[in-house]
Amino acid sequence: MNIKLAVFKFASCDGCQLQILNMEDEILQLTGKIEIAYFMEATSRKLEEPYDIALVEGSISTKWQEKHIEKIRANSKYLIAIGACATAGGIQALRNWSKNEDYSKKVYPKPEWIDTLAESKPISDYVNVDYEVRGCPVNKDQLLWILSQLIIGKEPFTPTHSLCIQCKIEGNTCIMVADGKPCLGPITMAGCGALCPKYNRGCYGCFGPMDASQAEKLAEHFINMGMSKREVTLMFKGFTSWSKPFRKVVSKYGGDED
Amino acid sequence: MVETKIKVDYLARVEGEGNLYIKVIDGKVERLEVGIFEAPRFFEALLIGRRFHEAPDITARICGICPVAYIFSSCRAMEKLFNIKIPEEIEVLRKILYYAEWIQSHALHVFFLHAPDFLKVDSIMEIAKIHPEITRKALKLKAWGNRIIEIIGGRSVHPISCRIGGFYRIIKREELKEIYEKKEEMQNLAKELLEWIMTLNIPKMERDFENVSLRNDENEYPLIGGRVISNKGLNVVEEEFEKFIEEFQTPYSTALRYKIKGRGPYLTGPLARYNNNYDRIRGEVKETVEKQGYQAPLRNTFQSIIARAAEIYHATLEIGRLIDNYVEPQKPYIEVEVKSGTAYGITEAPRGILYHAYEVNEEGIIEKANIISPTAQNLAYIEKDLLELIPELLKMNYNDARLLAEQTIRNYDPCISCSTHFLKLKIERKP
Amino acid sequence: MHTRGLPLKKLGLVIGDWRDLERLFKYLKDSGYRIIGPKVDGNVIKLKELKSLREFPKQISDHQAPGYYRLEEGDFFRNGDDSPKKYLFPPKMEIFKVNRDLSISFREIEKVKIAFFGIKSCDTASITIMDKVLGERGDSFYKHFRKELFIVTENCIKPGENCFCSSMGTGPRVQSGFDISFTRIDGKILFEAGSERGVKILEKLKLPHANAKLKKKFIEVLEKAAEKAKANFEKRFLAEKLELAIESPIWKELAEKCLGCGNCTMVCPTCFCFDIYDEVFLDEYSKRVRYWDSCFTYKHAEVAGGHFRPELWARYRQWLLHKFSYWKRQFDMLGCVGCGRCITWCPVGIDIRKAVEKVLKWVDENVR
Amino acid sequence: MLGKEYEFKIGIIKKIREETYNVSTFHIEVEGLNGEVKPGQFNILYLFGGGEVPISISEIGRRRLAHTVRFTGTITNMFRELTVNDKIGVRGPYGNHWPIEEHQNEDILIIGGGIGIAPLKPIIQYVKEKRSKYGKLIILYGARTPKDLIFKSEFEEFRKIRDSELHLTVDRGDEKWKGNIGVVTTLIPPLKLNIENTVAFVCGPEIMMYYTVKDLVKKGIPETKIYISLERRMRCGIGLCGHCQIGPYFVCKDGPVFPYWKIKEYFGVKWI
Ligand SMILES: Cc1cc2nc3c(=O)[nH]c(=O)nc-3n(C[C@H](O)[C@H](O)[C@H](O)COP(=O)(O)OP(=O)(O)OC[C@H]3O[C@@H](n4cnc5c(N)ncnc54)[C@H](O)[C@@H]3O)c2cc1C
Ligand code: SF4
Ligand code: SF4
Ligand code: SF4
Repeated sequence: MNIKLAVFKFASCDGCQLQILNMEDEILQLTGKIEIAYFMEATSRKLEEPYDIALVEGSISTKWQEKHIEKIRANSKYLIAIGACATAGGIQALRNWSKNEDYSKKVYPKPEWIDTLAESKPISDYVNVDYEVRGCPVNKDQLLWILSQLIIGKEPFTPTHSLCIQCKIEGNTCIMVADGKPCLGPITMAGCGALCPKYNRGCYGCFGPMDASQAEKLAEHFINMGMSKREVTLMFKGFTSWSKPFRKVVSKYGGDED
Repeated sequence: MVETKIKVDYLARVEGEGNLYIKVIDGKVERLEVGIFEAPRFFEALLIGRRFHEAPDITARICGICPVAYIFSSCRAMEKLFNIKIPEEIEVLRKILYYAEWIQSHALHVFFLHAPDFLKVDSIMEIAKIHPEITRKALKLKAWGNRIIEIIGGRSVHPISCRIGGFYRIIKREELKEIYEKKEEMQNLAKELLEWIMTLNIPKMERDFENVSLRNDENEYPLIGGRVISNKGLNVVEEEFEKFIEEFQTPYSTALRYKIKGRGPYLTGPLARYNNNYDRIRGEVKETVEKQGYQAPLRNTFQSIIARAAEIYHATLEIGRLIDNYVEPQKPYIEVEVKSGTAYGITEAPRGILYHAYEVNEEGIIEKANIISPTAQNLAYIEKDLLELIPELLKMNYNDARLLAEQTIRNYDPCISCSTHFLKLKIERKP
Repeated sequence: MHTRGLPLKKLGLVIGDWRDLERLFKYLKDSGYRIIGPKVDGNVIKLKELKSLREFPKQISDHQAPGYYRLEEGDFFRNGDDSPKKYLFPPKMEIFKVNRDLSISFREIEKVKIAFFGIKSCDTASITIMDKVLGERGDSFYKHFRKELFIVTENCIKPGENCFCSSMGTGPRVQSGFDISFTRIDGKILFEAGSERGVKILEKLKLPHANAKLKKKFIEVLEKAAEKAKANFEKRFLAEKLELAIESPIWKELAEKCLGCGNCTMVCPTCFCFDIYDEVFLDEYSKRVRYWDSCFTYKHAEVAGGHFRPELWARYRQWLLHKFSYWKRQFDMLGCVGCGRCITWCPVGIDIRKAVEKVLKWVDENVR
Repeated sequence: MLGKEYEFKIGIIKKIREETYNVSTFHIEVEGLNGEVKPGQFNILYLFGGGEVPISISEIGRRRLAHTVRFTGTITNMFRELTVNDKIGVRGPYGNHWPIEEHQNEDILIIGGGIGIAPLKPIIQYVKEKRSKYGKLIILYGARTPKDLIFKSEFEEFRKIRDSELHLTVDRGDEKWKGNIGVVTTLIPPLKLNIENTVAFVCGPEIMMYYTVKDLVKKGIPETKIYISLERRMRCGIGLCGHCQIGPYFVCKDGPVFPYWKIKEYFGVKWI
C-alpha cells in the first residue's frame, strides 16, 4: 500500500467527494489499495504530507483558499481537480458577472463580516492541474475508473467527445430533434451517461464543454429556434458557465445585464 | 489577556467547514463560538434573475448530501404559489425518492461519521476491522438508498429528473422492480442495524430542548409540507414560519443563526421529528425501539443516532408500501401557470426542516430568495448545548474534552465535512 | 451470408393480407427467432423486440425534415434513430477481460437467432454493406450476430422527405440481401422471396400469385416512390467527381453550422468507427470495451505530438468523402444508403444531400 | 472464438536498452506470432489496464523481437516502469513491409527522422545479412538534438557494413556536436547517388517525409522507388476501427509502407 491519497474541499457542496463514499461496493477494497492520508469527510485521521494524489473539490473563492491551494500543489505529486466547481468555478461562479458587494448585501445582514474574492474560479487558474474530472457532480464510475488507472500507474484517461455520442450509445432519443427542446449535449463533454436526455430533458451542461466545443454555433442555433437572448444566456449560465466556451456565449448574449 | 479572532472566511446557511473556539477565564466562559467558515457561495443572490423552474437544480447544489431535500423544498414553494395540486401518483414517487435520501444520508452519518465516536475510532474503515459484518450491511443499505435515487432521479447526487409539477418523464413500475425485490432484505438489515445502534455506549445527558418539525394532515410521518410544530407550542403554517423566528449573524461565522422569537434556540432534525411524530412512525419501528426502552421523547442529543437509525428502518418499510401503491401517472408532470407572489415551502430534509421562500414576478423570474437550512437553524442550539457542557469539559483532560465537544456537535449532523474535521478546539484556561 | 435477390419472374409476387403477415411473423417466432422490428418507443420508432405483430406501428407516420422528427397519425413510416447496426455491431460491448497476469477471459455469447421484421430496403442494404466492411474483414462479433440473421424487408411505398435511397440505388424496392419482402398495396400485402430460405417459407404460406393488374400496380407504386426518394445527383461517377474537390475551400462553408457532435455518424447505419477503452478495475482486471466512435470527435485523428484533422471542416470532409468517395475504393460500393437519418438527427439540420450538391457544383464551376 | 482477432500473445521482456532520456528499446521473447516478421511491420503492444499501442519492430531475431518506444503519452509512458522479465501483450505482426526483396542489386537509401529510424533498422539488418545482393547502403538519420539520437551504440556497426555510409544531422547541436546541423533534408543535396539504381525508404514525422520526398524527386529518384511509412492513430490494427484512414487507404492494412506514387494524391493534402 503505497499510494497516499488526500481529498480537499474548497467552495463546493461536498457532492463530488461524496461520490467517493458512494462507492459502497468498492470502498473497502479501494482503501486496501490506497492509503487515505487526508479525507476529512471520511476520517479524522491525518497523515503527513507529501501526498501522491490530491483530489481537489471546489472552486477558489477566498484569499485563504488561494494560499491553501498552492500549498496543496507543492505537497502533491499528482493534483486532480474534481467536479464543475474545481474545473470551471461551479454555480457560484455566476457571481463573477456581478459586483461582489451586491451579492454579500443580498445574503447577509452584516456583509462587512464576509471576506471573499471577487470571483469564484477553477483550480487551474491558480495552480497547475494534472487532470480534471468533470461533472456536477463527478460520475462515480468515472471516478472509480480514474482511481483505478492511477493505481496501476497510468495517467488517467476519459473520453472527451460530445454528450450526443454517449446519448446515442445509450439508446436515448434526441430531444432536440424529436421534441424540439434545446439541449447542450452537442457541445458538452460526455461522461454523465447522457442522463438528462434519458429522463426527457435537455442537457444543462454540467460536464462542461467538450473538446473543440462549438458553443457559439449552438447558441446561434438556439436563437434561430426562436429562443430569446436572455433564455440562451441562462442556458449557458449554469454550472460550468465560467468555462471559456460557455463564458464567451454568456458575454456575447448579455452576460453583464443581470 | 489573549485576544483571539477567528477570521470569517466562509459561507452562509449551508454546512461545510467550521471550527470551535472556547475561551474560559477563571472558570468563566468568555467566548464560545462554533464558526462555520465555508466559503460563501451566495445562493440567494445568484437565484435572483433566474426563472422559477431553475430553482430546484440550482438550490440542489447547496448540498451534495441532501439535494433531494433542496429540490423538493423549492418545488413545494413554487407549486403552492402556482396553486398546483400534485397528483397522488407523483406524490408517491416523490416520497419514495425523499425516503431514499434519508436512508442514504442517515446511513452516511450514522456509520461513517457518528458511530466511530461511540466506538472511539477514526473512521468506518476502522469499524470495518472490528465489525466487518455490520459495516458490510450498512454499506449495502446505503447503496440501496442511493440506487433508488439513481433510478428515480437519474443519479444519486444532484438528481436530474425532478421539476416543478412532477417529473420530466414517467418512471415505469418496471423500473422500480430492482429495488422492490430487495425491500425485505433491506428492512431486515435496517432493523438489525437499529438494534445494533441501540447497544452502543451512549453518554447520558438529558436536556430540555424545543423540538421543531413538520406535522402533516395525512396522518403520516412528515416529509413534504405540513404545519411547523414544536413541543413548546409552536404551530404555524409554512407561510408564517419566518415570522416566528429571528435570525442573527455572528462575526465568526458565515452562517446565519436562528432562534424562536421570545424563546431562544431550538432543535430540528431526526430527533425532533421522532419526538414530535412518534405516533406516526411505523409500528415495526416502535416495537423495536421500545424493546430497548427508547420510545419518544428522547431528551438526549447523543441519542439522535437512534432516531436516525429508527428513521432508516421506517423509511425502508415505507418505501415498500409506497411502491406497492405506485401507479404510473398519465402525465409525468402538471403544467405550470406562472403567478407572481411569494412562494413558501418547507420539507423535512434528513437534517431537519428546510425552508425556501421566493418572490417571483409575473414572468416567473425570481426576484428574491431566502433559504434556511436545518444546520443553520441548529447552530445556535449547538452552541447552547456546548455551553451547558463546559463544566463537564473542564473536568476532563484536553483530548477527551475535545472529543466530547466534537461528538456533541456531530450529534446534530451539521454537515458531512464539518461534522468530522472542523474541530480545532482551543480551551484557554486562566488560573 | 450473402443473399441475392431473385428476379420477379422466378417466384413472382404472391398475394395475401395482414393476417398472412401475422402468419409469417408467427412462423418465424415459432422457429426460434428473436424478432426485431419497428416499434413506437416514446416519440420515435425504434427497432425493438416485437412480441407480436400488433406492436408494429401500422397507423403511424414519421414526419421527418432536417433536424426534425415527429410521429403523427398516418399509414406509413420510414425509420427512426437506430438501425440494424445496433444489433449486429452493438454500441458498447466488452471484447474480453484481461486478468492481472495478462491471461484473457474470452466471452461467450449465446447463439442469437435474430429476424429483422419490417426494416426498409435502405436498412437491408446497410446490412449488405456491413457484411463487407465488418464481416469480410473479420469482426468475429459481427459474424456471430449476423450468422443466423433472417431479414424480412418492407418495400417503401411512401419515402419520406429526407429519403434518397433511389439515388443511392438501395431502394425503395429491396433488390438483394433479404429473405422475404412485403409491400402494402391497396390493403393487400404482396410478398416476394429474396433467398432460398425465403422461397421455402413463402411456399409454406400457400399464397396465390398476384395477377397482372396487381403486379402493374406494384410497379407503379414503387416507381412513384422511387421518383420521390431522389436527391439532385446521380450515383454514376459520384465518388470520382467529389474527390476532385478534395482541396476545395468549400468544406469550410459546408461545416459552418456543424457542431462536431457526431450524431450523424451514430445514427448512420453503416458508419463503423470504434474505439476501445481499457476499463480497469482497481489493479484486479481490465475490461477491453469497444464503443462506437466518430470521425467528428476531436481526438479521432489526434496522435502524440500532432493532429491530422484539427479543424472541424477537415473532419466534415473526412465524413463526407469517406461515405461517398473513399468507400468506393475501399469496398467497391458507396457508404451511404440514402436513409436520411443523418439529415433528420442532426440537431442543427445539416442536409448531406445539399452538401453533396454544393461540392458537385463547386467541381463543375472550378475544375476544368 | 469471439474476440479472437484481439487476442494477444505474452511477450517476456528480456532486455531493455535505454536509448535516450525518453526512448528505450525492449527486447522481447514471444511465442507464436501470426507469421514471419518482415522489415517495416509493426506489432500492437498491450500493457495491463493501459491499453494498446502500435509499435514498429526495430529488430527481428529468430526468437526475439525488439521494439523501440518513445515515451510520449498515456500508454507509452507506462513503458518506463517495465523491467526485465515483465510481461506484455503482443499481437501482430501487422501491416505490409518495406519491399526490400523486390529491389535486389540496387543501392539502398534509408532516411529516418527521430523515432522514424526504428522501423528502418530491420532493413539495415537485412542488407547486412544479404550484403552481396545489394548495392550501396546509405543511411541518413536526423534527430532534434544529439541527445535525441537513438541506436547510438550501433552507429559503429552500421559504418562497418561494407560499402555503407552513415550521415547524421541534428536540428540543434550542443558543445560536443561536431557533425552536421540542420534538418535531415539538408543531407540530401550533397549525396552522390546512382539515380538509376537507387531505392529510398523514408520514415519520420509527416512533415519531414513531405520535404524529403520532394528533395528526392528533385534529385531524380522516380516516385515509384520512394517508399514512406505512415503513422496514424490506430485502434485495431486490422482495418476495422476506421481511425487510420488516409483517403481511401487504411494505414494498418494497406500500409504502413506506401510507394510514394500510390499515396501521392493524398499525402500532401492539408489535414486529410
Ligand atoms: C504503424 C505505427 C508504428 C509505430 N511505431 C512506433 C515505434 O516504433 N516507436 C514509437 O515510439 N512509436 C511508434 N508509433 C507511435 C505510437 O504508436 C504512439 O506514440 C503511441 O500510440 C502513443 O500512445 P500514448 O498512449 O502513449 O499517447 P497518447 O498521446 O496519450 O495517445 C492517445 C491515444 O492516441 C493514439 N495515438 C497517439 N499517437 C499516436 C501515433 N503516433 N500513432 C498511432 N496512435 C497514436 C494512441 O493509441 C492512444 O491511445 C507507431 C505508430 C504507428 C501507427
Ligand atoms: S438529446 Fe441532446 S445530447 Fe442527445 S443527441 Fe440530442 S442533442 Fe445530443
Ligand atoms: S445530460 Fe448534461 S446536465 Fe444532464 S447530467 Fe449529463 S452533463 Fe449534466
Ligand atoms: S450517410 Fe446519412 S443518409 Fe447515408 S446511410 Fe448514413 S445516415 Fe443514411
